[in-house]
Amino acid sequence: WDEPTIFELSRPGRIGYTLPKPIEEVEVEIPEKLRRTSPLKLPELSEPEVVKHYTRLSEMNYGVDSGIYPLGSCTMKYNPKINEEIASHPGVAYVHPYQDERTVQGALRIMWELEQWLKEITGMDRFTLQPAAGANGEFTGVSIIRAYHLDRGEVQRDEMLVPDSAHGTNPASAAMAGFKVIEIPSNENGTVDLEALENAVSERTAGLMLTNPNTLGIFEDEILEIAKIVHKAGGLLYYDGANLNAVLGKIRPGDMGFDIVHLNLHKTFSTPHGGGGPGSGPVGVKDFLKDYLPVPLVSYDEENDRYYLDYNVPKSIGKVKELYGNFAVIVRALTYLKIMGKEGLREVSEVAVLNANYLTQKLKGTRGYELPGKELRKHETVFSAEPMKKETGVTAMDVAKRLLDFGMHAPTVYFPLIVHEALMIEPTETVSKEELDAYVEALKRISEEAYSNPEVVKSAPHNTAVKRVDDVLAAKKPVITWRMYRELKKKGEIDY
Amino acid sequence: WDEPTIFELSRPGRIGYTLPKPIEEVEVEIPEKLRRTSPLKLPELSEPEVVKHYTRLSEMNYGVDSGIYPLGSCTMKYNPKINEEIASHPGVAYVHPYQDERTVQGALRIMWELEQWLKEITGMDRFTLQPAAGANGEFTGVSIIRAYHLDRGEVQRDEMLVPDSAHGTNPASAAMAGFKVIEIPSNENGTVDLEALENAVSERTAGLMLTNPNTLGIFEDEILEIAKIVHKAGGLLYYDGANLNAVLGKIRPGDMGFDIVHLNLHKTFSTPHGGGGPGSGPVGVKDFLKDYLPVPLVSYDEENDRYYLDYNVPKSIGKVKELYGNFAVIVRALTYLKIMGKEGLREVSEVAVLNANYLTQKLKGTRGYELPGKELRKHETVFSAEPMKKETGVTAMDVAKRLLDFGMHAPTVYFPLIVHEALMIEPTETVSKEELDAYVEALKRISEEAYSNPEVVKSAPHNTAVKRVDDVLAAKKPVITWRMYRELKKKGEIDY
Amino acid sequence: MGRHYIPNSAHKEEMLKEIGFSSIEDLFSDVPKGMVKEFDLPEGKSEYEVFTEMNEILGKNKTVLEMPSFLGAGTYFHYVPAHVKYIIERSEFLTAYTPYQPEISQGMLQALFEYQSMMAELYGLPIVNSSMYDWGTAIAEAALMTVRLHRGKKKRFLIPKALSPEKKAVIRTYTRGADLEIVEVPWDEKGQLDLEKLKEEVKDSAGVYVEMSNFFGLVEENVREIGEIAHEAGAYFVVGADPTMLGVFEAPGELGADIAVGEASYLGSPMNFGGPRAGVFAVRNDRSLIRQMPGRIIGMTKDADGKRAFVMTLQTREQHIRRAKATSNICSNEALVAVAAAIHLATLGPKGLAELGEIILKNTAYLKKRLSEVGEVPFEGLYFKDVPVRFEIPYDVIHERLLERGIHGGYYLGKHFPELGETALFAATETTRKEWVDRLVEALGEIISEAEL
Amino acid sequence: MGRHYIPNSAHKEEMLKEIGFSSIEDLFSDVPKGMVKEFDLPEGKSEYEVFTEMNEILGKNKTVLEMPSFLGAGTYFHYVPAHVKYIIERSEFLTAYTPYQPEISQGMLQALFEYQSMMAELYGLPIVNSSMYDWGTAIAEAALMTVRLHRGKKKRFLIPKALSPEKKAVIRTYTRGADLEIVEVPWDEKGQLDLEKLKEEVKDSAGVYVEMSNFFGLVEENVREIGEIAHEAGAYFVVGADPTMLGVFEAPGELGADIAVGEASYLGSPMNFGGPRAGVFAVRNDRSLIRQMPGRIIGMTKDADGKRAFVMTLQTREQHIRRAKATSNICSNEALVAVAAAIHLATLGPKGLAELGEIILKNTAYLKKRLSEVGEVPFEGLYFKDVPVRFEIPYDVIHERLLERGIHGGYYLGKHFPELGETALFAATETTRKEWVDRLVEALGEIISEAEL
Repeated sequence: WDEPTIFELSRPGRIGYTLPKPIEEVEVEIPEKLRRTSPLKLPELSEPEVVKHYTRLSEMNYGVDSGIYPLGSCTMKYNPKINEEIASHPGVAYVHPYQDERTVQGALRIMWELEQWLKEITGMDRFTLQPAAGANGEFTGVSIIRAYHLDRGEVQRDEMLVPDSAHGTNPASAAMAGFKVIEIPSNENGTVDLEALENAVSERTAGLMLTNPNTLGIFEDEILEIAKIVHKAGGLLYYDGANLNAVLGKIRPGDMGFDIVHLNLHKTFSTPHGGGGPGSGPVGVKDFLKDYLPVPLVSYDEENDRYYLDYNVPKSIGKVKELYGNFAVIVRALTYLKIMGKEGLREVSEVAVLNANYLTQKLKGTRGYELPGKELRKHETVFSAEPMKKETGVTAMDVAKRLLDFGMHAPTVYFPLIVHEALMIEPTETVSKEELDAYVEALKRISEEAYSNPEVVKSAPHNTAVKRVDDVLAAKKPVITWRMYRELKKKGEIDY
Repeated sequence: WDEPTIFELSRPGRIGYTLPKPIEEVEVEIPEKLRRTSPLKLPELSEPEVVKHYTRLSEMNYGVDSGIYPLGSCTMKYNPKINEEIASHPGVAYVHPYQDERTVQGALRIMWELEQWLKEITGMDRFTLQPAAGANGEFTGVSIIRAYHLDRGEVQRDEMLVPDSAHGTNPASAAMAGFKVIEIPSNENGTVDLEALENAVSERTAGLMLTNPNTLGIFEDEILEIAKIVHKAGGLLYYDGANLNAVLGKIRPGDMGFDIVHLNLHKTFSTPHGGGGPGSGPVGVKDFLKDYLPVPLVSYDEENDRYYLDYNVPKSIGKVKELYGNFAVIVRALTYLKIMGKEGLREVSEVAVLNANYLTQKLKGTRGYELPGKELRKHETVFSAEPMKKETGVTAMDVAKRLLDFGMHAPTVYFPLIVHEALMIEPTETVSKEELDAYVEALKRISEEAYSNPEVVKSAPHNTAVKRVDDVLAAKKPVITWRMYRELKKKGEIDY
Repeated sequence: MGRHYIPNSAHKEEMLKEIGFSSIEDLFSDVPKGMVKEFDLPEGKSEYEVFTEMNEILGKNKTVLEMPSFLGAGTYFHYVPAHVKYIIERSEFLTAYTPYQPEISQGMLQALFEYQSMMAELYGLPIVNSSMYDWGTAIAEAALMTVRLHRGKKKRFLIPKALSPEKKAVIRTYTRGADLEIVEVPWDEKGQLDLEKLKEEVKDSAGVYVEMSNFFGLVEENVREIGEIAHEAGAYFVVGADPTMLGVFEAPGELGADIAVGEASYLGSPMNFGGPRAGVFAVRNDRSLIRQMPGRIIGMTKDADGKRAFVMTLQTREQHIRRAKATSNICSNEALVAVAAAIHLATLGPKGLAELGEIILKNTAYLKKRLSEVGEVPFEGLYFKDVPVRFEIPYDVIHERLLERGIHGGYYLGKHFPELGETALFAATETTRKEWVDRLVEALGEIISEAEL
Repeated sequence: MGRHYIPNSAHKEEMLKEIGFSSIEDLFSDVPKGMVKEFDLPEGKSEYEVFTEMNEILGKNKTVLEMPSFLGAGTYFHYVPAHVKYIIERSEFLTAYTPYQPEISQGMLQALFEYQSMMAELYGLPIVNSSMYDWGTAIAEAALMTVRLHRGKKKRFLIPKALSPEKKAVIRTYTRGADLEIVEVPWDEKGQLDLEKLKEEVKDSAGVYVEMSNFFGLVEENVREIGEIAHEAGAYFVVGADPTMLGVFEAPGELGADIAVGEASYLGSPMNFGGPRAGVFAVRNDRSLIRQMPGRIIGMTKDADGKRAFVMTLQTREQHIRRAKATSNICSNEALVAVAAAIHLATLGPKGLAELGEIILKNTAYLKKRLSEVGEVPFEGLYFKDVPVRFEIPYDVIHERLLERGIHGGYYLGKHFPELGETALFAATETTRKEWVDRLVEALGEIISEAEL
């Protein structure tokens, strides 16, 4: 259905709020030049109307509880409800970050405990939980690399190596930290081309950012060689933890040779994605880098059984975000870890990998889809719809849109960039065999449609709240706010 | 969409639970004759599947947050979310009813405070919060009437008077308490026929159960005469509080002459209806009846500032439910009352009545609908679709079903029984003018359809998850459980 | 205050004008003069103020999370998985009412149908309604039903003496209008229902009620035999069972029950200081029983397209149709509590329910073993959840001393069962922790030796 | 443990077989030998055990509901209406990700569009993104943006000295890679930004940043003048504003801001020990600014049927397309926090937001008045939320003594602003209660006289 904007639902005079009275009814004079005179066209509604509006909006949105959500590289696993229950404890919500440490021992302990888990899971020696998201973590990591080299006087190390299959955030983060980004090509297996890497490293190399398994879902089996090459050249090895779900509880980045790791609590550790955030991107480092971490760290004084905020980080890069991190997300992740335990975590990666390979094998050979690179996948798989496009004109985007008609979320499309017409599918461990079978069925049916009746795919979706959305128009004629909409509409510049 | 039953989603071996280990791994021997041997075909699912299933089911259900829900006599008002937040406090959920009074002072105070509010709102002198629902409250009330008369030796008072417009629970409750039910007809205004009442009362009269305003939404303007007649005959006057929303904060049943009142916290006091319950049906009485109330009452020892469970109720009827009532519902109602306060409650009834009259006047005169009884309504209104049925064959049920197609909940239909083809509409105070206008618009459009294209109405609904449901078949061939379904299906006795 | 819930507060004048009224008071012109009055009630407050006020009041309750508690006696601290709460808080379930319009209520109807189906599996009887208020009212309604089944010619209903005083009180109040004679059958020296007494009393009874574990926590060994005695005497056999035991114990239907009742809120709902709860009510698939059954029943049927659909059914038994002749006056029931129970059962599955039963049995056994060190358990036998313990010193002294130590002891039995002396019921469930029990026993040891000095 | 979240745990053999593998280890055959290892981690626990364990740990936090607290300094105890929390817990919002597929994400897209629209109203600038991590990173991104707008030719960015140390630290870390020079402009004797110094420093600056109320809670009187100075020098003007003041204070856009930033989580989100939060980021409707803007932006457009629809737009600025040349690396943002802010704003409306601002001003004034009785407020002027108070005795002593009395005092300024001496920031919001302030002042009086003895 159509839900009007909240501005259209507004009626002058309606009230949705209650507020306590001020302590004292004094006149407080606002200097005339600062007093608000410009219009403030906020909507006016009663609480029942606000609730109905957002309830209806929510029903026009697809979440993990709605069905399979195999968005590649996003690890859209089920978010246990116990996480939410614990995160709604007053000891989370009603605690001020500047409270005396003696009054927040619970909060500090939670952060400290989470760090212990993450250290063992990654093979790192110290963690900051400050970064708000994966990219914020990457920036933290590369900033540490920069600080490390500068500290050692190696000012010339201004190149960051990034494979061409990397997440877009990797080069963007490196650039933000002041690095020149050098792209390393992949070989025909879909993994890092060792020769190209050998050629790329030099005394200017600051480090290599790598995801393992990579964005094709393929394990970099030459990882130890890669590490050797980079380390030998004096660079550091950075692990993008977006794909950790593939090796969780089985293999540690630290054992692969990585020096720095960022994790995504909202991916691997089951905290909800919130429609785009909040996430949390803790960064772990090997011992020799721990003096560069952001402040404060959380430390434990065993003698006095006391947790404290530790600002004693001599070469700290400073802060990448205000305060200590997305605490409410941290609480959820720790809850999850305690329930899962050692065996549970290993079960996660094993079944995540099983599910991805099951899907790969079941779909493989279907007309129009091609499987680039090595066949054995980890937690995700990437197909190319290039043959389909060539033969029928149906693109990866069309396939994605048609999937929506079957009540399923689309895969990530057009990523990784090295695969044409990429369909990047990450089922995660929390979907069932029947859901996988149904997904494969749908993709096969779409293939049949593409070759028999391509129009039905090209014009998809048909069964959704809105038909295919015109994003070209959106960029050509930006309408970013309700006020802009009304103005443009009045001027006749838009016809919707 | 169609959601399979949870039994169909079951797959052997799946697990959705975690349980703590037993304290000690001892063998506990269950006597062979008591050990379970019969099959226990419960579904086997993982937690994500359970959550998806019930999330999808919920999306196939219409609630107060989905849109207008003007079910007559049910007071489907908005349920403030603060009620839910308070009710989820650990001090509600994790408290055992037999705890030492000193450890449940908060719970007892809440019950006591609610009683004080209800006393002032109704003009009664003492309340029990024990009844679990309106009908349970009615049974409590009529049991008190019975006990009162017996106590006074008036064993012959075995007749309970009930107007023909009464809720079905009134006669049913009276019968359960051992009364003979005498029906009092309504006059052409839709109110109690005084002459008939005069003729009905006698030394056998135990009391009169009355709703005011009545189920037509019409205020019994002769209520003081009614009270006089009943009291003079030695009967008691019982107030069915289902319609209290019409007079809340303005008029007190006690001032109308009632001796006993039951309230519906889930109607008037904004606690959610839960798809059919839990509700809460407190019963209040005038001073002379308080010794008959169920045990325990909640009393306050001012001297020691202590709330306690009071079992000292000399002539108590006993218990109508285990323990003390639906405490979690009570908490919600008190939260609501504290926010609303005196003026807020009055605003409720004033706007509820305004909304009902607005709708009445806007709809009045529409072809096919007739307004029986007096025009001035209180919180609800009843139209008859009798002309429409006669002229087009479209029934009240058809109108109700067609409303569903417009995304609106239907009114109560075929009640009160004294109105043919009744459409009983109670908008409540929490809907907006635009929602009322849209509802009237929809009813007018249906009228047009009935006279131009009746089939579209008769075959409604068209846009719902399922088409019109065959309730005749359901009663003829009852299928009450999944096991029955499978058995009947196997035998070929059902074809769906 | 309050206007934030009332959109048209802002439009009263406009709306009145539109329908030809000049003031709100005009809408109340039919009310007798002087009846409208100013109420003596507090002013409204902001949500924040009420939030803090209610939090402070509720903070005065001491919860079983803060204080080890051994209370049971019909209310138990079970753990409710978070997703159960999460789902029943979804407004589509929470804020709906009775599914009078099945076409837009398939979610609630199907959820209740699934509840009925799962309870039918547990209790071994195929016809289950969609809930009564609680176990106690379910027994009371069953008693009334057995009398109706005998067309009122038998007005005697047997219950165990070792039954919850709460339930007894409810049964008595509910059956007074129908003039039932409620007879209590005593326990024998083993704490089991006295079969000889039962045989003496059963004549002319409309029904016999027994629970699979009695109020003292003792598993009733002769349920099947009791049913046979009832049936031989022409009485209906009503069996009560805690659903958490039915993963390991035989279904009431298999033990001969015509009607089975129980407490659904033990699954999926917290204690809530005693409410809401939900009564299970199940009967044999027999037209005569179904016709006399109280409560709402959901049935499967098909829609106009022949597609499977759900709907309330067999409504001709109910008050809104049959009025004074209805099988019960029940209207609002405990649907949401029933759905919570269903979600919990779907989560447990057969294996989980059996495991839960076993854990409770084992924890109860541990509690019994440890408590036997400091008091006397009056009856031998298998216990489920509750265990009675008799002390040599007054229990109120023990209770006080335990409370001082931050432990909440058991439920004192002496008031309702004076023949048991200074006995209290202590309870265990899957939530009971070893350290709690050990602390309790240690404290009891100290208290008893102090008293003996 | 864990299997309850993993349906196919029960079907591993079957699935492996179906795809021609013989064991799970086969799926990891490409992993170098010896790399798979046994982890040194605890065993999994049941949900109930973790529930009690986490409750116990969190119970060690003392909340501002239990203890009057006067902490502010960038984090404030505002009340979040219950319905805001309720809605953002709906799984359709909570568990979705970035709306890459607009056709099944219209709910989140529209909610974010509405967020942008409301923030545009508040800040008086028409282009708003759908959130940054927090206010601090929003300033840092704004600084980087002003440099990009100058094509890197100006690498100087001015910030007030009276700015939150948290924000300063974030700005410095964020801008180090781009080699920005961050210059702090001091306050004058009135506590206001020193305009003379500003004029001295502004030359060659890419941008100037100021907040409408500074770190000490002082309302900045010369925002418009500061903007003029910046613009005259060819610098972009970046204005920070607490959204809760914008119902009564002029919109940054009207005061000359090219870019405005703020903290969205002050509306609709609790403090959460500091996170999550959400940064507001708004700019003028100018193609050059829009092109350089960081973050996700939601736009309105139409669908294939010509119907209004929402979609992520202007993505060519973003990392997943432009990679190393993107305007920012941000990917996951704080969408849900933004939606919470939108719901809260929709609830407040223009009248509520103004009322909120007034209440805070009045409560701050009361706090200031009372604190002036026991200490010295170093600057005259209008305060919003925070008030600095200087004491004659060391603040750590005061802090200790207050804590002993169950009161949490203010934020000590001496560490980062030693020139202010023994000064602490005390804060008020709409949640501040009179009795708290009175208790605080009474306690301070006692502590000071004790110390003087």
